[in-house]
Amino acid sequence: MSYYFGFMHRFSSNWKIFIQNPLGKAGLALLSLFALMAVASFGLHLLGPMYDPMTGVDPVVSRSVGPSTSHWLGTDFIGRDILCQLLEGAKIAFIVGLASAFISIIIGTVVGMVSGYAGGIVDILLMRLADMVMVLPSLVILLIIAALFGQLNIWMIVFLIAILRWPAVARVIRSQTLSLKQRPFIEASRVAGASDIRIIFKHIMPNVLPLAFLYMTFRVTSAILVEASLSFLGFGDPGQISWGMMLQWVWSSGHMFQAPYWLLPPGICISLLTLSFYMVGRAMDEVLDPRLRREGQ
Amino acid sequence: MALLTVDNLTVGYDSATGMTRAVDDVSFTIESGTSLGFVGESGCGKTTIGMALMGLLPDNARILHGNIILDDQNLIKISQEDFREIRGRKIAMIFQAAMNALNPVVRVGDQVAEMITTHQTAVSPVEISVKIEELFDLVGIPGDRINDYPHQYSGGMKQRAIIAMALACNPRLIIADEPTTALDVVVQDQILKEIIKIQNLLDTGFVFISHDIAVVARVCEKICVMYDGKIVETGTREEVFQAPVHPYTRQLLGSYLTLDNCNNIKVPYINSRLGQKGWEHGCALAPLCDNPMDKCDRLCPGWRQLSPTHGVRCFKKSTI
Amino acid sequence: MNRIVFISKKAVELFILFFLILTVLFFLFRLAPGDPVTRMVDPMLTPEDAAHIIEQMGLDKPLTTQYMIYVKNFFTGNFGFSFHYGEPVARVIMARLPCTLLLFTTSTLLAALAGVFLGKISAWKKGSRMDGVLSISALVCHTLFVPWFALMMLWMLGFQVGWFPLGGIISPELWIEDAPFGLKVLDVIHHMILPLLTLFIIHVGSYLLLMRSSMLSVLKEDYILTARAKGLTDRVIRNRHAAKNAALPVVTSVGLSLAFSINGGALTEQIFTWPGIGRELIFAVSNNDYPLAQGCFLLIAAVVLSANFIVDLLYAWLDPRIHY
Amino acid sequence: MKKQQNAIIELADISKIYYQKSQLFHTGAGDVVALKDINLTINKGEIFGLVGQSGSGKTTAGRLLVKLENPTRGEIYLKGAPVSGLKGRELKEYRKQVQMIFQDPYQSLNPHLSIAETVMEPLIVHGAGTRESRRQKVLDTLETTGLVPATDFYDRYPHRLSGGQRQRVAIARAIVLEPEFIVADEPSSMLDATIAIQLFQVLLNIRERLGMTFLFITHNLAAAKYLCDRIAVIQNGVIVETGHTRDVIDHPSHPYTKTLIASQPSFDICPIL
Repeated sequence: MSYYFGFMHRFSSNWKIFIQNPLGKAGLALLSLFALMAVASFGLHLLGPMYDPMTGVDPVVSRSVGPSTSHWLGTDFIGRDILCQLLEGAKIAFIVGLASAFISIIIGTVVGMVSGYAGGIVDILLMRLADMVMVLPSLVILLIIAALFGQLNIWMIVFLIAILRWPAVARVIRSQTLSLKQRPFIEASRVAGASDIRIIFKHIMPNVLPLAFLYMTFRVTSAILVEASLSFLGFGDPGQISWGMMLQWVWSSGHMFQAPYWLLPPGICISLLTLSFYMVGRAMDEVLDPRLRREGQ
Repeated sequence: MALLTVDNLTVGYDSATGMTRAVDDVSFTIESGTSLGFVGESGCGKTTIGMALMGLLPDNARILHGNIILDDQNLIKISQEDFREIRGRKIAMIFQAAMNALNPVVRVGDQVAEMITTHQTAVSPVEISVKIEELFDLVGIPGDRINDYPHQYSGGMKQRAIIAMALACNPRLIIADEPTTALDVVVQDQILKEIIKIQNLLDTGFVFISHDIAVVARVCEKICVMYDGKIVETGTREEVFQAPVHPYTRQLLGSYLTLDNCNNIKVPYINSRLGQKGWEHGCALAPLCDNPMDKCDRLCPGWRQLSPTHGVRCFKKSTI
Repeated sequence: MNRIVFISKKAVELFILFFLILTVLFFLFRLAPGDPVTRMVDPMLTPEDAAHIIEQMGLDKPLTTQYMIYVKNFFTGNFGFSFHYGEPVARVIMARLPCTLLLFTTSTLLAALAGVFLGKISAWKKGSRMDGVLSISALVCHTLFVPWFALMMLWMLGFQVGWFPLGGIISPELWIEDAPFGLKVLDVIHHMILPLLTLFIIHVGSYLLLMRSSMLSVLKEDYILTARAKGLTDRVIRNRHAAKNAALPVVTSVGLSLAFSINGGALTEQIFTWPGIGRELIFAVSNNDYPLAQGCFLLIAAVVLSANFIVDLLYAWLDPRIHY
Repeated sequence: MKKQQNAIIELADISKIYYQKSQLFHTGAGDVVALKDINLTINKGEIFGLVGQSGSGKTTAGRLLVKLENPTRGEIYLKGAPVSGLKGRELKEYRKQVQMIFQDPYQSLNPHLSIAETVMEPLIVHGAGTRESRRQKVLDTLETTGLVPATDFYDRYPHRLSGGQRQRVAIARAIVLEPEFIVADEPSSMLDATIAIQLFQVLLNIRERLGMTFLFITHNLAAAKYLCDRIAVIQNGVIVETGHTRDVIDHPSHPYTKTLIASQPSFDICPIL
């Protein structure tokens, strides 16, 4: 219980520094905007079947036209509303980014703590594995898997990205754990008779969690980008509209030089959303104890 | 004319709670060929004085007040570029070797040579290598170690190399900030002997900064005792060590363990309060004083000169 | 002696890693739903040709034998036949490799040099307006969505302004005609500028950010204070004492960020129809040309691993403190 | 001085070698011999000083005693019982009796735990007492180490404390289980002289009140003289001289001890102090 208070105490004082940081403020503002978009996508069915991002075709248009009063951002090549697709895409981006980052952070943190604390052969094996996975280009792997196993659904994609993206986290957490392990307060706890499990979860975890959260923001960014690239190349989940897929439609239907109203919004959204997560991460990075960062490298 | 005169130097740090004074109204002078020691516990502002003299205060620190006059030149008033010219050439600094004070990827000899090439443009490479050999010989590093990297040196040798670097341009003033801290007693003893030898050899002014009064006692003729940014007592070595007036000086001396005094150590009053009191409301040392007066909690004691060289910041008249 | 031990250790590590990747790929191809034979043998072949390939790859033999043949084939450079081209995969990808290496190494080197230089300036002037502009632009570059950005470049500089061709590596008329060599080179450069610029802008940001943070932590080191106390000029402190040390960690991260760069490289090749390995891989995957996909993938893995090896060697050579 | 001649800790022929790793062929060239054939006996109730420079192996000796590391050769006895093979329950039981105070008070407290949690951890780990009794025990222990009033410190976090106060918290954590034997590894080397002397006073008080035995590891001969009943001088992993503190310092026999004594800082103090 008092651990909780300690955490909150630190959290609130860090929050004050964080919110003074212009990067953090701008990033948070942008993030809230995208979150609003994602929430708004749940209300699309209220507008009627014509505004369904996947199946809703405007019978009057049935082709790509520019912005109008009934379609604020215009329509795509079969007459679907671009704004609705954009809102739906925000939802998918958040799901993909957060879910996959969360999984890779959990894997990375556990592997990093175990590897660093256990040392020896466990450490060597886990870190060699991490090295191997780390140098693999995730998009290329996903392409090969998509080729072999056919269309991947969105949860499969989330899971695969997470599986390919934990090593960087594990490395940072491991080096942090290694330096913590040498700290006398861990040794003091061992001398006091504490078990390894207690030391890992009571002493090491609270000290590495801030770093794990920091890395989560970066993982969100890379997950969103990889999913969007995959969709752009036509290997995304065909049942879900994502921003990458919107770009794929612009490109493959040959509208990229004719329909800037269609080309611009999804690209800007992807870039801005990843930018805002990144800005939040950078701001957190500056708030966290600088010593944490140094040892993390 | 003194080599260095510091008048009413006040340095403040910007912090979350406003401006805090690390050095508060400090004045002293140094003649050529003499040495002055600053002694005090961690956080008393002694390192800040050294950095102010070097013009190397961190970005969040500012000189609020005062003058630093070296050879008729007021260092507070000169430009950054002029100050850079002075650093290394007229004022050199000996850092603590336990710090990462040498660049790990540059050979030690090159790091010393750099000092010379920066300040003396008309020297040939041969002259430089001769000069470096002389310097390394002076501080006692074997000549075949000149081209090693710092990680190949022991702690004592790094300290010697740093001293060699400081001497490279024959500076007028050398500031030594905890030069022997973190060295073993035996090595510390060797380094101190080296420094005393150099003091006798050269006509340089020394400013010595240390938390260890025994070190200061060995190398300095004049001593300033500091507490929380202010000098509380200053005098010659004999005055401060033989006839200390300020209760804090007496406490520092009385609690310092040597092999000879283990039986008559005075244990200072244990103060378990959180944080320091500061000088705004009375004497900062009142909570630590074994016999404070009533006014100590209300008024900040002024400076009293007991002799031309001996001064103290305390209300108490008697020495006992 | 130590250096040789270190290098051979790294080389052995590299070899084992590559072997693992090779093995995993083998099992992925056999485990995937569907008949492995149809995946490795072009459905358009005559039965006799098909039987020959099945024989050659041992597809009718037990898994262990297949694996042995697979490994042997790999080391003798036999990657099978591409369905689409009807040519040996090795010949197809070897024709693509120079294009990729040309684009990729040029953009990586340029971006690394510029990024390190700008990162150094940015960290040195921390808090200034220039630092603000540089680091915000670096952030934007780093988080740009590659295909979209490439499309924008194509649309604006290729389509709207018409300064650059819309794709390919060389104009067809120059390729066919026996044009003078110099003209060919100029034409390739003309074709390369857009993809190069795209990759450069995407990568320069991350190198800038890396160098900046590395430099900032070096500037807090005590030996920088020593250098200032020596009265060295700002330029000497910045270049000789800070930047040299700060660039070391950047070197390592070049290797680690290669995976990231390859994703971007493949997408860029795809959009600018640059005839490289990445584009070939995407093409192979889209057209179910499995032998070609496998070949491209293994080549990319080999490139990534050897680049990491080079980075390790470089680091060992640069840092005198390294323990072999 | 009253001396009970019953040994509490014995080191018999202890050696510790750190083998050079990451070599293709083991040549033994890079191996570091931290301790070589150490024999020591520490008696109940005494403060035993282990004096040496950095790198002499004195810290390694302390770490072996609290079983943070294991000796390469030799055996340690606690009250006559060998401790080398202890595992699980027995090791936990051993840790109840042997505790340690670390050198750096800025590193030895977990910044995420309050003072109460830090000091209480040994009690929780060993399942000692009830919730209420533990709280009382922690408060009492904090008072013993001079952190008064203890309630002021109970819920604080280490970052608000000075070095001396942190080190007292570390002492409280070491003595809260009332162990028989405490290894104090240079507890004062990071502290100012006036604070250090107060800390020594705390250690002396604890010995007085709780009858604990200490191994005091230090590089400072004067501090050893002030605190210790007996000392051993260690150089490069070998004990060169051992005996009653006064005998060793007043009549050193080994040349290294003489050098050490000659290099000790000293100054003429005013007669009135």
